[in-house]
Amino acid sequence: MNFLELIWLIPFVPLIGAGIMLLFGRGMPKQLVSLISPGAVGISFVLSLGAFVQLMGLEERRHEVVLGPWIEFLKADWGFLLDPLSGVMIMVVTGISFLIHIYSIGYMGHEHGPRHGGFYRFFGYLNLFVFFMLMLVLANNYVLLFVGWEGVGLCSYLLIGFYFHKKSAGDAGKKAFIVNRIGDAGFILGMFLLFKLTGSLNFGEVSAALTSGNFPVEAAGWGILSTTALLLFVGATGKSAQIPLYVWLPDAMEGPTPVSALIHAATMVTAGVYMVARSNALFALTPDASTVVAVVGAATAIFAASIGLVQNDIKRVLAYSTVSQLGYMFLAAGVGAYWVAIFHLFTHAFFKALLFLGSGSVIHAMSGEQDMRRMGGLKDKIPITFRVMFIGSLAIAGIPGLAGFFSKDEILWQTWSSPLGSHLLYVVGLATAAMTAFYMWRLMFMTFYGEGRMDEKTKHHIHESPAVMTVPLMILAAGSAVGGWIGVPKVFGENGFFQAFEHWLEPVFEPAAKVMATHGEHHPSHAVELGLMALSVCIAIGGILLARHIYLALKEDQRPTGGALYPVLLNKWYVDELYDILFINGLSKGGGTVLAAFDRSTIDGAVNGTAWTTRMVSKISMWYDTWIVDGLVNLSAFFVRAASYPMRFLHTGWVQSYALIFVAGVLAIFGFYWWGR
Amino acid sequence: MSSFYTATDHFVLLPALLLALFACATLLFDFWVFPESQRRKHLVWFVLMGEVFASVAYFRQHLFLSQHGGELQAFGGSLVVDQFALYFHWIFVASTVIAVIMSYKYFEVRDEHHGEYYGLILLAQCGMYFLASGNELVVLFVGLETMALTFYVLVGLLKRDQRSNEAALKYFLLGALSSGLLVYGFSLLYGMSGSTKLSEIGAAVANRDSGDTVLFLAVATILSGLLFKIAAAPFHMWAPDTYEGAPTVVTAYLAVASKAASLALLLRILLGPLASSRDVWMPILAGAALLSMTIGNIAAVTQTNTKRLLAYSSINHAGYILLGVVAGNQTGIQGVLIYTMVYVVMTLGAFLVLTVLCRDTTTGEDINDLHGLMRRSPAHAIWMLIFLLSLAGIPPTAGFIGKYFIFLSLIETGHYWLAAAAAVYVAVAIYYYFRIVKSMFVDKEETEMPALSLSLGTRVALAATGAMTLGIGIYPEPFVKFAQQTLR
Amino acid sequence: MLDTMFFYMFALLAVAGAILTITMRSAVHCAISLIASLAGVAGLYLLQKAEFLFAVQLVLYIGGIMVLFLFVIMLVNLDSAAKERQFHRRWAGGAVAAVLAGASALWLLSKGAPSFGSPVAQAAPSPDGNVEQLADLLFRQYLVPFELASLLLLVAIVGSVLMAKKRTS
Amino acid sequence: MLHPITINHYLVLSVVLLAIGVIGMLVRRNVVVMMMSVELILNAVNVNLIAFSKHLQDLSGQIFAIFVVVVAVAEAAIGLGILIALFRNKETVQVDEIDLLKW
Amino acid sequence: MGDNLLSLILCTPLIGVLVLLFIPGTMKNAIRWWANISAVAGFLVSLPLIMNFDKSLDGYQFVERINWIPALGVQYLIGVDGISVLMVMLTTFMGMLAIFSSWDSINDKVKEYYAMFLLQQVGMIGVFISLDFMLFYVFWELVLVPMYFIIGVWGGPRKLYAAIKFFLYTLAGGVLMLLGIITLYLQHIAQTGVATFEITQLMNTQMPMWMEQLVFWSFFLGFAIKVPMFPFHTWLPDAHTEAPTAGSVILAAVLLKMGTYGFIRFSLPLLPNASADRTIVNVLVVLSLIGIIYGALVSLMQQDWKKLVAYSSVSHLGFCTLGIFALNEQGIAGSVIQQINHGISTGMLFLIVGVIYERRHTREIKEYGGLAHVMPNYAVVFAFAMLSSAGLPLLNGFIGEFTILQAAFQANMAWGAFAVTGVIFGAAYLLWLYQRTMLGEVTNEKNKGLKDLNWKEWVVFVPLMAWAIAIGVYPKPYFDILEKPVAAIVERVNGPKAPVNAAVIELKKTEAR
Repeated sequence: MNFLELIWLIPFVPLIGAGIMLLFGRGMPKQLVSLISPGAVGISFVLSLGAFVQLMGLEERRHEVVLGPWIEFLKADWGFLLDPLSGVMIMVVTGISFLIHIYSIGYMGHEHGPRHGGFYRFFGYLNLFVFFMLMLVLANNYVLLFVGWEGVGLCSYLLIGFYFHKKSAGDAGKKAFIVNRIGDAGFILGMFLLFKLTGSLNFGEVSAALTSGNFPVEAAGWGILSTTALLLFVGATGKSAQIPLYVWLPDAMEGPTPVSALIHAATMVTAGVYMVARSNALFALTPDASTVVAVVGAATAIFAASIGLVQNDIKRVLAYSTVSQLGYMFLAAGVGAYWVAIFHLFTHAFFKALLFLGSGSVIHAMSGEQDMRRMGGLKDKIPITFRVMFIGSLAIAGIPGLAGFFSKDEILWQTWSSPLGSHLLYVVGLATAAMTAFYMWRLMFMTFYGEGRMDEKTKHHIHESPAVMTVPLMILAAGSAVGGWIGVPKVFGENGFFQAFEHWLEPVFEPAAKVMATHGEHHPSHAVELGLMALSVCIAIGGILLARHIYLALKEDQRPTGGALYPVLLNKWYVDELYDILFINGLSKGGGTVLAAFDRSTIDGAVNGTAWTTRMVSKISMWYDTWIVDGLVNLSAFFVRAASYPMRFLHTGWVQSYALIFVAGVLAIFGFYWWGR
Repeated sequence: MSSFYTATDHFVLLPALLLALFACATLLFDFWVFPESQRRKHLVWFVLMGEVFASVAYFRQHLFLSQHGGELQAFGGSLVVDQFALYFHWIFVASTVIAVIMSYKYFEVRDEHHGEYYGLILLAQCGMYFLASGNELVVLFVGLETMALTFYVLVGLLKRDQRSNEAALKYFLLGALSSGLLVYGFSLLYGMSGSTKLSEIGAAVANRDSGDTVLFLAVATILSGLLFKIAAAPFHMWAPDTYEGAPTVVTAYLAVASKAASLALLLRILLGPLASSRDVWMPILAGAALLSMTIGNIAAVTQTNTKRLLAYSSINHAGYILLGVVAGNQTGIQGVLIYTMVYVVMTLGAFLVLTVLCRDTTTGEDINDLHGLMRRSPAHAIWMLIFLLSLAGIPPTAGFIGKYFIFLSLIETGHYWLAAAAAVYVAVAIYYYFRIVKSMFVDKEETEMPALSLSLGTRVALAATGAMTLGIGIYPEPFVKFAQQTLR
Repeated sequence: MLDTMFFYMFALLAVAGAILTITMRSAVHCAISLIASLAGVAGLYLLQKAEFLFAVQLVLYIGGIMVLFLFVIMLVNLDSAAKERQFHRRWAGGAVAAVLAGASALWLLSKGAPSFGSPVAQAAPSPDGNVEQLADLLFRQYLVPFELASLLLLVAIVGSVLMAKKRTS
Repeated sequence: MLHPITINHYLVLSVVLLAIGVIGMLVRRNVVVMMMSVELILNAVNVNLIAFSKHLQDLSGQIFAIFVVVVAVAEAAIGLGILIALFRNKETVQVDEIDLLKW
Repeated sequence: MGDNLLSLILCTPLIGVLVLLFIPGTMKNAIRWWANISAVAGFLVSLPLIMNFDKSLDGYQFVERINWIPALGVQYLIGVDGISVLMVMLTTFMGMLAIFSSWDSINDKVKEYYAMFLLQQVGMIGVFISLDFMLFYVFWELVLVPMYFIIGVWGGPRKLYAAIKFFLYTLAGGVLMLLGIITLYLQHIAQTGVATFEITQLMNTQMPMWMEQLVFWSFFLGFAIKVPMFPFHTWLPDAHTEAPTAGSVILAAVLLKMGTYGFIRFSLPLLPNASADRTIVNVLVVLSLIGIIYGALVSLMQQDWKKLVAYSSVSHLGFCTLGIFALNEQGIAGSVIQQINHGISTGMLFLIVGVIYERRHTREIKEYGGLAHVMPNYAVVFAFAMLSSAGLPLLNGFIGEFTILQAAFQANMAWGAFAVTGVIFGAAYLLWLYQRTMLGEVTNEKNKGLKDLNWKEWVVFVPLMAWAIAIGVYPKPYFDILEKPVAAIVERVNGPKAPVNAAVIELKKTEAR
């Protein structure tokens, strides 16, 4: 069986699943749904595995399947590309998805949507998501990638708003979609510019054109390439929740937990990273743009981590953690270490999915409670969950031997040593690592250790999740534990297997590597590398210990408040408020009268400040439309009507006035004579 | 001047003779020949017979002209029959026939009987005959007065109706003033040339330079008289009052026939003797046309009396017609001719519907009387819609063809701004025409009104005008050809 | 010279009569003034060798129309009508407009007067006037308007009877 | 003072009569007097015509004048008829009281 | 039949009307049946057109020529090229669905309603197949009257205002356009001595630039009002809001396309120099951009469901005109495709409003909320339409919008950049609408018992959804059929050489391949 020729089936099988679910799922029993939907993803996974294995056997490690033309003039075909990068991605996507589908059978089995039968709908959406995600990673051109790109956004919207009876869910979904669209606008423009530059949007052709030597490295100053790269990056910031477009992701936690795990942690949000990696030929040519990527990544990482320090909602901690980790990935990509970015993506997928699903299990056990302040002491009551979460937390904290350690440490090292990197960024990364360790373990301690703080009724209900949920957790835990060993730092010696990941991806990042090579190699000493590694391990352990000290040893009233910073962090650096102040209150004080017209209730409905500026502008536009544009039309109509009366009233009924006008007419003709000559 | 009354003279004058004869006969028969009970019906048939005879005479002239070409002069050049005159004669015949058919039912409803009415209508047509065929100032003047005097009487025909009296008086007073000025202008023309024949006047006028003040005075006075007759602003003031007060059938006849005849006169004079002083009258006409369209359209916007509304509409159409004269080239004149024919047909049609509406309970004059017409009598509503669309100039109705030629000629001669103004006013016009449409199709009548029943004659007339309106619009070729041939 | 004197005399009569016509309060007085004016014009006709017209003016106008006018005045005249203001309130506007128009016409005529040229040399006036020539012209060249005038008069008769008669039923 | 009378004198006289007639039309309230003003106007025309006729030694002016007189007669007859019809209904000959038809 | 196919397509609805007139007004169901049969027949006879259309040929096909008014040079000259064939199909198809959708909603004056609708079909088809300018104009104006009645008689509370506004606006534009047509015609006569309105002949007319621009603006007024472009758009919300559902659908789906079609068929080929003039292009593009953004912004603020959709039309048609005046092949092709897309998506959106309006008789957004609970299928269809309208990839909207954006970007990067914001706003107003109406709890008691879609409504929606997906997934046939005519237009406007882009990227070395 030639799996390589069948790669187009990988996305389409879940699509069929989605179709069956959404069209006929309503009448199906749950068992059938649980069979078809995960089954479809399972088939995808098998196909992916087969293709992946066959790809390994190929000389060139690249295989394209073109089904037919789509938008011809953009050279955007129904084309699918399997190369090492997409190979990794499909494995991650189908694998994690499959596990999460299984998990969801248990998780959603207890939950009903707002109307009976939400179960099938959930799986339909989830399958649809997998379809789009696979389209995204398997596309052989930017436009088809964009299909997936938008499609996953849609599914994200649908799934965030799955509990659509909740207003907050609807709001969050809309916010996600619109913020993503802002990014997409940049992405679209980036694509156009790329097309303009290279005459194609096919990955291979673009890459070939960029590396053909016709395009010089834009080392000094901004050029068209940098603009292109940055526009694409704007798209990535939207999808991957980077500053300033990260605001949607924390709110996205309104969705069911498996969704958070799958879409908002493991797969969709990494699309931006994937896309930047896919465009490495471009980014490599634009060091300044790459620096922007790195800086934004680093900033997002520390910023989100700092917020994560104080959140009390278990899923929100993980959400900010995700934002932070994505920042890491961009940091890596920005310094030119694309494979590391993908590597972190890979490991992160395991442990973040694990953590989210674990938290889901916790929430499940807690009858839906998400506030960590009402948890505690769950260690013994839900042991399996606790154990897998424990592994995940260690992994993300960067404890050596676990997946997170290898990838994160490689990022920090590359940041330090890459010609594009800088020591300042390294420091930021390190600080983030410390915070990560702290907040993750804060979460662990608040949840699983100490006294139970929940009410009696909830306490009574606490139970371990069924096997259908715990088994995927365990598989993921295993992945989190050992997944990093295929990317062991070279300082520990070079061995085919231990550097498998880097070598595997080499052909994809060859264009970037070529350019990077021109910067000149410099080899910092192994000693430095080992020293830094030790430093980061210490820092991670320090973070864990600090968390233990504060949240386990100290009583609640003894805990440091964090001073003035605490409320700042708790309120997410007041970004949402800042938007509010900037765009709403400022204006309301300035133009109070205009704002007075605003309906308070609709202000509440505003999702954030940007939307509000827009709405303000649109209100003005509407006012303008009603009173000025249409007003002019009506005004002229009014004038015609108004002029009609005097003309009618000329007819006074009095015949001599008519005669007078007659004579006046004659006079006017005479007048014309004088005027005319 | 060798012979007193030649065969040619007879041939040319015959239609007028026939008309006069039938007119006199009608007047006489009204007294004693026809039995009282069926008098009206017989009179109508008799008048129609007269029209048939006249038509035969016209047709013979037509045949003669198409065989021999050129024109026929009679009475030493006092009368002339050419295609131009014949064109208008046909219009007069058609409008008279329809007016007579309309009248039958109308006067029955208004409970007025005047046998004189039919005679007078024929006499008016006689006057028109001389307006279109006259080639000499005295003939034209006396013809004009014959027609005008007849109309004064016709307007005042509903003697018990104060409004009718008043309309007649107003029309009379203003008409007298205007014809006074007109004939004053004629006297100046005579003074300049020493002749009353248009051709000789033309020669004399051509010898004068365009800045000549006497010529200007003559043109100004003549134009004010003529513009009055075709109800162009600022000499239009009589029209709404007269249209409103007159019996609806007379209004219709006045709106079409009188206007067409006066237009024939206007064209005869402006394109004949005064052709060389085009620079003098063209701007005046342009101004009058613009003013007419403005006043006609804008004043109509808030008008609620349908007859007044149609009066404003006719002022507006006078403006469009004048634009064709302003353009003045072949296309323009052709446009004027086509427009006139179209105007006659569609205005008669519209008035026909209004006449039908006139019942014991309602005068049919207020726009509200049309409420729910679509439900009461769909056929009428649809015919009216077609007439209104045509009045507004929407294709594929006849009105569009008329406007098209006007636009064509204006652009051809470079009068872009006039064309644009004329175009914009089409939209304004739609506004008030569609108030009628709205009234017919959308509004519901407040009180139950009886369904309309129709006499055969009205049906035929309605069908004829409607068919013409649509026919000219959809297949204008023969009509355009006809107009072109007229000018050759 | 005599002509000149007569001209001014008749002209004065015509103009004065005209002015009185439009200013006298009573309609009867107006009618009488109009007769004077028409008589003045008739005199001018005589001066201009239009004897036939002179006769027509006297007989038709003064004898015919004015009687008609007076008749109507008597018919419709209420004493109240005579007591009313003879001018309407806004008479000044009308007068100014008409005067302006007249002045403009005068100005135009005066500018263009030379264009009428000098009078054509006078043929020797026939002793019995020109009525014969006139008749010849009227029945030959102006036969059509002559016949037409009969129609006009028919209209006038029928029309005025129609208008003026009382409704019988 | 007694210069010869030319055509111009007649023309001026004619205009003056015309103007007076028009003024009469415009200012008098009595319809009958307005009709008299019409007669004045037509007379002005006749003055013109006769003067031209003399000036040009052409008789057609006189013919024209005759027809003008005829028309004046007819007009007066019709006008007075209309007036009587109106008067029967309205009992007034004051023109500014006749304003049923307006707007 | 093959020779007179176009006439047959044109006449089928007309025959329908004529027969309809003989059915007594009281037999409502018979009238409905007959009207639907006529509409379906209208669609069926148009099928051979697209099947037999040879897209590899230049020029017009199925041409029929009869001298109509030789005195004026007017001919009954009809034919189609790739652009018009798509428009004809859109018309017959949407007309069929719109007529079917009125089955239950129109109970008053049924006969008149269907007669008007079918008459309007005739006018619209005529507009798209006329190759004689005067014939075109006649059909152009002919469309106004039925639409006036459809809005004015069967419309909402302010129907008369809306109807007359629609009529006046478009008529004024049309008449001014007529002046332009006449100018062109006269110039042609002056140069060749041939009096004709045949557009292929008129193309040979040379005019001085000022005159060409004058004519362009006169055409512009006619077409831009119809489209409608930004400052002329205010008739649209009123007309759409007040019209009955099917009226709105046909108005949005077909009638507005007459304007854009006019630009493509007449303005560009007949006035190539003026159309390529920088000032004119800039003005038109700026107006389009304003329309895109402004329409979207105003949509955001609407409290009336239907008005929101109406304003979104302004935004979408801004894309269409933008594509046209990008003056390159993708732009025009994209514009045509977007026109079809807009017909499908906005048509669906109006039908959706109609469905709920029929049940609740209000269009106030705040009256609704949480409808997804009571009408799940309806919610799904709405979501689909919304996504199609917002330009989600794999649905139709994306293809058009994306192509246009690319073309605009190709012509001038700034244009593309501004236009892209429309994509964001597009998502914003639609999602917000969706949220306000479909999501959340059912707050209004009156909404609790609403029935979900019935089979008649499904019958209307399903073909539209299928078509939307078909275009989104496989747009190649559309691009193919448009290729020849669009290339001809672009060549005419830009000259035979490759189009010179406004912004050529300056590269230090050789240009990119």
